Amino acid sequence: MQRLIDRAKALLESGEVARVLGWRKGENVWDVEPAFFASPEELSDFVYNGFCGANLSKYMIEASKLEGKTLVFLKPCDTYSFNQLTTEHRVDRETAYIVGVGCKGKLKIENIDAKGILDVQGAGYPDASEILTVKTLYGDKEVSYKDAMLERCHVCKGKEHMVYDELIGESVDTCDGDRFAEVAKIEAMSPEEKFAYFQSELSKCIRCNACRNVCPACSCRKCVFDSNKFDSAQKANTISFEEKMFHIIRAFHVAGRCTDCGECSRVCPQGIPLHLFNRKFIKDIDSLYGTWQAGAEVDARGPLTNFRTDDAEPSIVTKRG
Amino acid sequence: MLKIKRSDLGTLFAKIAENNELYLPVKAAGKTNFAAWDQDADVDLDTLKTVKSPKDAFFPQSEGLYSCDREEGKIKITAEKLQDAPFVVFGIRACDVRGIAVLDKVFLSQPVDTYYAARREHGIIVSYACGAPETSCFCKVFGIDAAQPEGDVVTWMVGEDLYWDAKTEKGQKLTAQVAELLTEADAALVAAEQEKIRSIIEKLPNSHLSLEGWGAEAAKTRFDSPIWEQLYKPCLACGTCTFVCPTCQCYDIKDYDTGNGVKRYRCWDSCMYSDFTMMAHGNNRTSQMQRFRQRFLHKLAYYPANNDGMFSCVGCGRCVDKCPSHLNIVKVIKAFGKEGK
Amino acid sequence: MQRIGVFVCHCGSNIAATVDVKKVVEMALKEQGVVHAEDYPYMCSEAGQSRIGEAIAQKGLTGIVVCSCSPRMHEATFRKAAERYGLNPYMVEIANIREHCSWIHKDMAEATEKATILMRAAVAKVHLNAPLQAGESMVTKRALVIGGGIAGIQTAIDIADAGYKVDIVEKTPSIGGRMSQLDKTFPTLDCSACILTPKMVEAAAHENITIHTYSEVEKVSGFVGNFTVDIRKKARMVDIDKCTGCGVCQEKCPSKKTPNEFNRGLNNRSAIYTPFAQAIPNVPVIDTTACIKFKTGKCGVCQKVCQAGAIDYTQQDEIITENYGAIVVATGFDTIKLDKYGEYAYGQSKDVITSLELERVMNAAGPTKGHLERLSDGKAPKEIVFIQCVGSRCSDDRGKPYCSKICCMYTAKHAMLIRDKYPDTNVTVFYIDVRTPGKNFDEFYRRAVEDYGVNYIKGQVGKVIPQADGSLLVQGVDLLDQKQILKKADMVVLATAIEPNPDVRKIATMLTASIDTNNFLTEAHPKLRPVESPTAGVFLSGVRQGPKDIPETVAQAGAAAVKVIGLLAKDKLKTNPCTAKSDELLCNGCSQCANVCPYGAISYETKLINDHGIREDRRVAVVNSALCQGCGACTVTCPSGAMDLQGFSNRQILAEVDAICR
Amino acid sequence: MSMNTEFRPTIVAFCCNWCSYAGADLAGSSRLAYPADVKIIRVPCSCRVNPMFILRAFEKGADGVILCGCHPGDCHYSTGNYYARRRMTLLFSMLDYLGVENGRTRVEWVSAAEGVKFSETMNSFVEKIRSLGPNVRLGDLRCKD
Repeated sequence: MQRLIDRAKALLESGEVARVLGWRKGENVWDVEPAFFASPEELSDFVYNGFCGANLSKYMIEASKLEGKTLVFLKPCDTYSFNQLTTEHRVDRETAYIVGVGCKGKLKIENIDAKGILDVQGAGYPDASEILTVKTLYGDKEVSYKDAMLERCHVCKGKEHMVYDELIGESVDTCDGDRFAEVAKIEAMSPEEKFAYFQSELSKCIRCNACRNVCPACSCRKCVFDSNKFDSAQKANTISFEEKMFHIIRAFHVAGRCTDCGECSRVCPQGIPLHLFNRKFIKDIDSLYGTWQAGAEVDARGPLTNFRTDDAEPSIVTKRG
Repeated sequence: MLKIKRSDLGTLFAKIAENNELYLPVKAAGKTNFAAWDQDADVDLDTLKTVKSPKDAFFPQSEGLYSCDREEGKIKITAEKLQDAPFVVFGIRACDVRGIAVLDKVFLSQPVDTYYAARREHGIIVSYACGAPETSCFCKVFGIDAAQPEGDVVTWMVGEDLYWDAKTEKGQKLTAQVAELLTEADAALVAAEQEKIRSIIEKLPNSHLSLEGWGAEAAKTRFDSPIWEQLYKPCLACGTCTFVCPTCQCYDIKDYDTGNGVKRYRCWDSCMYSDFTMMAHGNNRTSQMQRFRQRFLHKLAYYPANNDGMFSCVGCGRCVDKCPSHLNIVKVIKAFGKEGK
Repeated sequence: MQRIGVFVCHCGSNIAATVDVKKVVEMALKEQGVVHAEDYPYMCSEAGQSRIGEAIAQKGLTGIVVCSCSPRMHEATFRKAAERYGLNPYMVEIANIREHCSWIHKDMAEATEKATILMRAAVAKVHLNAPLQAGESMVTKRALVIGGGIAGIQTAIDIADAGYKVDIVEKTPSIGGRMSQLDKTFPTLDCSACILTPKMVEAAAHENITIHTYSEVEKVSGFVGNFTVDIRKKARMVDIDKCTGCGVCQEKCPSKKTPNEFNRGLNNRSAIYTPFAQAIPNVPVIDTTACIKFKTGKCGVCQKVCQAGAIDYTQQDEIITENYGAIVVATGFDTIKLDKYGEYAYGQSKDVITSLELERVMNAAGPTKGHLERLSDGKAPKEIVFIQCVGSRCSDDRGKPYCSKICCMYTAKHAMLIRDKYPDTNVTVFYIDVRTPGKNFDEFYRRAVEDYGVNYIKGQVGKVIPQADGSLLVQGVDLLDQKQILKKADMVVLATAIEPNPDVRKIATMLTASIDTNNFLTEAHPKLRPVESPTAGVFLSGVRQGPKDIPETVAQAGAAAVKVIGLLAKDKLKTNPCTAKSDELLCNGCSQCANVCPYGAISYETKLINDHGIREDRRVAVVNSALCQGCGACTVTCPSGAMDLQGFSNRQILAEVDAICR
Repeated sequence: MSMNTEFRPTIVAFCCNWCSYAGADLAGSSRLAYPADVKIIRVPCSCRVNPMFILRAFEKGADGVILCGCHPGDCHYSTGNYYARRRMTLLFSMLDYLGVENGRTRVEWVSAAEGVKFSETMNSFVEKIRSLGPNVRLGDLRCKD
């Protein structure tokens, strides 16, 4: 972490960058927040630890409009989002100085099943330990780092940065799951089971739009669900159809653009596994149109703005059963 | 003081439901929220905080107001039926009970919101003391005692018994309906439990947050502070904080075209949204900083200014837990505290 | 709020016999905004149309719904009628209650109910219609033909004859193209040069034609009627005005080791060269990669020997910019590379050649002065094997999936010519199928077999093995006799597949003309608009569009010319107003819409936008309404709904959906 | 054959102007009957159909939605139906994933010359929807009273 701060200080002091986009210490080890640092002094609040799950790419949309370069710290998975935003002209590569940071898997405080947590020891970077010691109001507890990780880290795309100016820090492979296992499990259900499953998950939705607003692919200046263009403006659900409509359309709009960064599921206050929508499209795209990873390269033409003359017919959905 | 065995709660709920609609914390798809009780409901009294506050019971996220239908070339307006049957909300925590008091000041003052008033009139609050407060709790800051909530009936879980204490006439009526299931109990055990709760609350990291400088005057002294510009930056402009908040009360009124007519409904709105208070000429708050500031000054300055110094934050800590960017009112209060302004 | 009039047509009894038109009128009057409804026996008649006029005048209608036959039939009629009576033509919608209702349903109640719903959907749509104005754009009366082969030459001559200026841009030093490399043409066996050269001369001499040889299109912008094109005129190093074409420089040039492209590399040429004797212009160019003067600075022989003083080593590439109303792409073809076909020993043996190389061998101006001889030892071949479909009709990725179309015929031609000139030389042809559709084509092929004794074997060749004695062992199968064939040959000729010139992608991208999986340019419609590209103002001529022979090429060249003339004959173009339009306030500038636009109609601008008080520079999509054809692909790609299609807007279609489902 | 003679479904058919709408016209002029449950909306091209339109139809009470366009390779705009094909494949797959009966949506390529195919397609689609019964999983209850 000190290396990150030192490098950021050096670049700020040399004037090469005008500001630093990173993470700021919170009240506790887990409530770190994305933050801009304008001076070397402010960097004393900089933090990089296991709770820095937030993908900073989307903040670069606004940062790209500012004078001077912004130093942005991106984890390997965040770089896909950055590339996708570059492809869509939403961020300007020239205005970013990208420091690729190592990643040993990111934690979700909710996954640490303990009451009254005061501190989580062992979540630091680069010295993340395999066992976290959780200090709580009601006594100490040990939790394995892996068990406390975000879902996305178990199916990590790999620890290689797709875009960077320099790299700092080591990464550890955290992938120990099949990315499409959950989707395949649902696909194997009967229509009734599928419907019941999604109905129960989506009925929790409070339409807070956290999933949309955190999503680097949902970068619309004005979402169709906030505009009158389709008579589709919706603020809150009145019945379950609207949640379904919202989540289907949202997933469709990001299909082929979603990098599977997992931010939607990370931020959902109701713990809805929103990534299951996006990953369903990714799985379909991979199997029907060839493996595709949004953001792997800049200016690649996404699968929904492309075609082959011998693409599968929509009836494949019925045939697949 | 009365009590009932924890294992008999199912019977109690069934008994309550005989005469009342019953809402209580129910776990579904892994999360606990207030929901209507039925035999199959997975009642969860252990989770301290439901994701959404129980304000839904009195001020639903969406509710119909009236509908307009075309009939023989004329428009027929049918108002939505007001709540006219008793209902019980069981298991509301002390902070959330205070949250309802905050809403009362808004919706029950003139002009009275009839939809809300009808629900308040028919709703019975059974509050539930907090056995194990969480790190994010800071209700003490607002003078709330998690060990002794307000409410029509107050309950405590001590060991394997639920203690029951009716406080109001409504509460006594409800108690009478279920009296056969309750037995007399020793209040001393409750007092001991309260001591335990209060001692934990003393140890909570945010229990001694200073509110100095907040209140009506903050609207003037802190409106133009440069701190806002620093604070708001991580805000995603989602509505999570407002929708989990027990006191946020802003709503939008919308029409739904059914094809045969229009159903007018209202739904929660969030001051975090870019189209909040959007008018024909545009928006009076054009930046996220302004919207962000609005939310906190409303809780900590405007509301107290209009309500005898009462804050419209109750320290439930839901926003502390749920903000995707880990922004929250505690950080805001502390940021100004640090500056000593 | 619209004031809508609904007109229900009886269509004699076509509609009225099944649909209760009075009931539809009655239901229409209950619809919001409908202030007038009536039925009439024939709405399309003069009298019917005047009913619309009357209602517009008396009731102040702002929108019209005609419940009648298909809009494909009479939408234009009713739009014109509305315009005649002072209403914007795009305020008219048709409810198709004949083809989609009365003609397919028998039950009157059911048909009437459906007709009512279709009427409602049209009324709901009209509520959201907005007056649209067809735009106008000027037409630059000059055409560009890219490619100076027979296709390009013919197109240019036809356009020029109609009185319009045409420029030909040809990449090589001379016009003439592939046809100039051919010896004889099928099925008449007349000399290729003899029929091509007059065309070349005609084009060069035509007052309306300007020829830019040794030039390439660098950049294209604009749209139908208004293209702006940058042309790079490569430095020839020879002053085209001074040169007399005497040829002395080429004789004296000491650098003579460059493979001669015109002869397919079968012999060499000098560094200063004209590709062939009849070249137009007959002005050489200096190949600076081969020229000693350019490589070492020492030489300058050509300059010394040039009496006219035409050699100018200081020439630079020049970019000229011209405006055109129409562009014809006629960039032709080449044979495919054979590096994936090692089994035929092409490249291993000099005596395995492609058919196009054979053309040069047999041509009097070719490397062997027209004598059929082996390139390895100069001996006359006694056994020649032709292998058909080399890279054509190929199922793997070594070759092309399509039939190159011309090979069967030119092979018959070659076989016949060889047998005619060298009767003691045996000719064997291995083929998959012999395809000879075309006037006098099959007769021609049969003459080769019957009169000239060419030995056709149905079967494929597996391998050609060069032997130590210099001969070639051909291993093949005879499918009809079900036997293996081992044949010793002195020469093997490969009927190599043809493909569009490899610069295809560059040009297609510049023109935003789409290309298919085989790199042929796509037609606007494969059957009904075969010489037009989907990009308005871009036309196709020759093999660039698909494999074809000379007569077909010339016919298509003429057809393309007619389309160009039809376009240039107009002073102004009316543009379809049902085009896409982007809402600047909602646009993200993400470029996804441009990816799916088949017409290249969407570009991006950075603009100062005032979004409800927020002023900032934003990259936003701009639709060129002259290019947009209104398909709507962009509207669905746009996640924010910024892109919408006028006349078929999101809200209009949703209103129809709502009306049908309610 | 029909299992549910009482049930009259609402079916929305989006037809591209150049092929399928003309195919429907031909079905009409050839007097090739199909049930009146089918209501056609004309769009310039199959690529104009937004998934939102389809969900909206279901929301407002449609029981089936079918999209007809030119055969792949024959699109009037050359490539529109290729994009539509990908979009609809993914959308239909998603609806299937959410437990919506996958027979409720269909894409069929119908040329201007295929009046018979148009009529047969509509007959079979209506039959399918009738066998599935009313759409309850994707409708908005507010529209049903």
